[in-house]
Amino acid sequence: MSDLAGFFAMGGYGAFVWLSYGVTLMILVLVWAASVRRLKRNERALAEMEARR
Amino acid sequence: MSLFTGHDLTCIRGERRVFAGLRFALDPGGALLLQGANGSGKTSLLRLMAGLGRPAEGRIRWHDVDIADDCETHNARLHFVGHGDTVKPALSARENIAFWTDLRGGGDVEGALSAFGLGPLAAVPGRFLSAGQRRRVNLARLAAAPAALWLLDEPATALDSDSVARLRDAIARHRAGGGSVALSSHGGLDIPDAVPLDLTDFAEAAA
Amino acid sequence: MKRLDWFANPARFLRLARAVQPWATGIALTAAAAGLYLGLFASPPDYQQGESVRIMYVHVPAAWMALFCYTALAVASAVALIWKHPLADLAARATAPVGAAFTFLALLTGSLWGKPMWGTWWVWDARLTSVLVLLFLYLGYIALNGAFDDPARGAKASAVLALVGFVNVPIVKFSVDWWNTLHQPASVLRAGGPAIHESMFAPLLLMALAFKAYFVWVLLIRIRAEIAAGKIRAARLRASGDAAP
Amino acid sequence: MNPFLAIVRRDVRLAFRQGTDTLMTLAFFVIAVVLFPLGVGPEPNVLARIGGGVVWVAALLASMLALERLFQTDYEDGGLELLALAPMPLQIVVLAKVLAHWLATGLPLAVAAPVLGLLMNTPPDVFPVLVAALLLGTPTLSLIGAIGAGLILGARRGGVLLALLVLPLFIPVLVFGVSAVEMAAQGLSPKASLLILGAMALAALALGPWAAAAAVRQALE
Repeated sequence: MSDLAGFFAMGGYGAFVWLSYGVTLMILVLVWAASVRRLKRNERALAEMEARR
Repeated sequence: MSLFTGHDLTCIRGERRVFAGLRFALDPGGALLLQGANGSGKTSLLRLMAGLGRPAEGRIRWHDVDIADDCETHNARLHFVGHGDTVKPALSARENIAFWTDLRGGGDVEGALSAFGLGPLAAVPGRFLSAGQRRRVNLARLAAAPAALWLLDEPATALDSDSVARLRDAIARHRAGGGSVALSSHGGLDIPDAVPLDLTDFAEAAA
Repeated sequence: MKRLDWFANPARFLRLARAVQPWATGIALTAAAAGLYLGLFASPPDYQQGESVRIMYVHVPAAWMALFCYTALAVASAVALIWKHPLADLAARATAPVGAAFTFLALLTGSLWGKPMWGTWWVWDARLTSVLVLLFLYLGYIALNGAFDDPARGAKASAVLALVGFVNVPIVKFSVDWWNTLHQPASVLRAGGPAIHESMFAPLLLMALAFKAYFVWVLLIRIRAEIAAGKIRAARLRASGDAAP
Repeated sequence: MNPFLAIVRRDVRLAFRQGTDTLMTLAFFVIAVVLFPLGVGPEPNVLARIGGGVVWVAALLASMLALERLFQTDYEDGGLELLALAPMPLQIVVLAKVLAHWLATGLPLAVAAPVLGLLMNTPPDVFPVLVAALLLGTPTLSLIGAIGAGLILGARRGGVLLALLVLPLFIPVLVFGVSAVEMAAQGLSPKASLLILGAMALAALALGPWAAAAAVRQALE
């Protein structure tokens, strides 16, 4: 893999290829992050409720 | 063994257990008066008796046959009066009653109209009737077509004293003919020798 | 198994989730790494499309997942309606957004792949159109599921919709294919995509495995979040104690 | 009076006595079609080219308008409970209501379609196929629509939600409805498309009431 630039160019289709992989990664990470945030928020609220009872 | 029975019934309404372990028994000519605060499940129990949904636990039987096993026969033997008055504004009082009677294969519409004093209002469209009058039209269909079991959810609301008397007579006639009735009521409608069923007794079991 | 007391101790499920979670995460990450390496570095470009074919390693697995998740949604809905088990309701509610995300990804990467291949961002190709309809089925499910105050009502209504939708998916697919052949100008490059060269097969399967493991991973997180939300609702109801009759 | 006919008669009478259902559906149908020449331009052969599709899409949207109130008014005034408690299967009750809905909306759409065909400059010899396709397609729309109408009972913003739920399921009817008209326009035989439309109508007749009854029952629980 001598010329790194050639690799990124992807034979002229670089924009499309990297955009596809980039957006896929971004959306999958977003869905995962939203799910984890929701879990943490609910479990914290549950813990508070249990502590109060 | 009574005619219409319920065994350790549990009802869940909107993710909340309303009552648990509830039992009831009703014989021909009998009357069951549901009592309890708002939210104690009176409406829910009447709907379960009608078969509008299944109890979370327990069974309701008619002659030892679970009512869920054959809904259509159970529907054919009951009249249900809920909160809504089921009167269509565009149809006259007579047409409203005639429709519900046709659903049960015909009946005495004129007799029902007179039983609830609706003679003069027969041709009046629903949109001109008052709440009390619409309630009487809704109740009149009970008298039009015979049914063994009446399930009435606060039938006396919005009724004037004269109409309450007519309702009481209709219920008495129904029971005299061997029919049974289960109803919830906030006073104003005294039913002779009705068996009270206080739902709050079964609320603690639910907590 | 009643909805209420199940929330009291969903211990069995939580134990299972804790056991499976690390495996799902591990498989997802390693399979993705291997798939990306093979897909981006070690496999040859396509003789016709050149490097742009590499988009296939994300597009095709995403499209597979879109259909897989809808099938999982329909199965969970059927179990929820028939056996009335609350876990099935939660699984269905948790699956829908993930499935919708994969469907959206399939459409997006399909469009990004279509631009170099056909010169336009969107082609009314039979498969892309069917995936677009599938996205609307997902959105319909999610909207109906959340349109009720009582979550149990939303779950039941959307379960019926999922089953009705599932029965209609093949019919819609058939009608879109017919419509496509009806209006298909013969000259356009056959949209079947490149013949799969066996060296391309490995990255494709690895990415598909990575997506499935990712699905299990996120699904477990979302179900645990739903369980916590259920417990909060149950506790709040008990505390208030005077809900509507 | 047989109970099934009693429901059909009452609902048809309600639809015409309140006068809104049919008139509103037809008015929307006409307006929706009239918008296209205003948007696309009056160029006759362009309009002729897209005529079949425009009339079908407008008919599909129009038949969906009155769907929302198929069960809604009965649900609100407590009548739906009594219908569910009628001594007959709920599927038959749903079928009766769908038949009444079709008589009040689907049928008038099919009858009015040729007039709109003229607006879109479609050749008159296509009209019989257009009406036949609509007569075969609109029952399926009512049957599938009834499932959606049952599902949105008690939901917030039911109207918009109904469109999102049922429109994807209407696509097969649209595709084969339009293909029948276009085949006829090209002088080919529309038999294949009409047969498929008929098959879909029979399938919807078998599955629709059953699924809609399930939707209504879970709404009444």
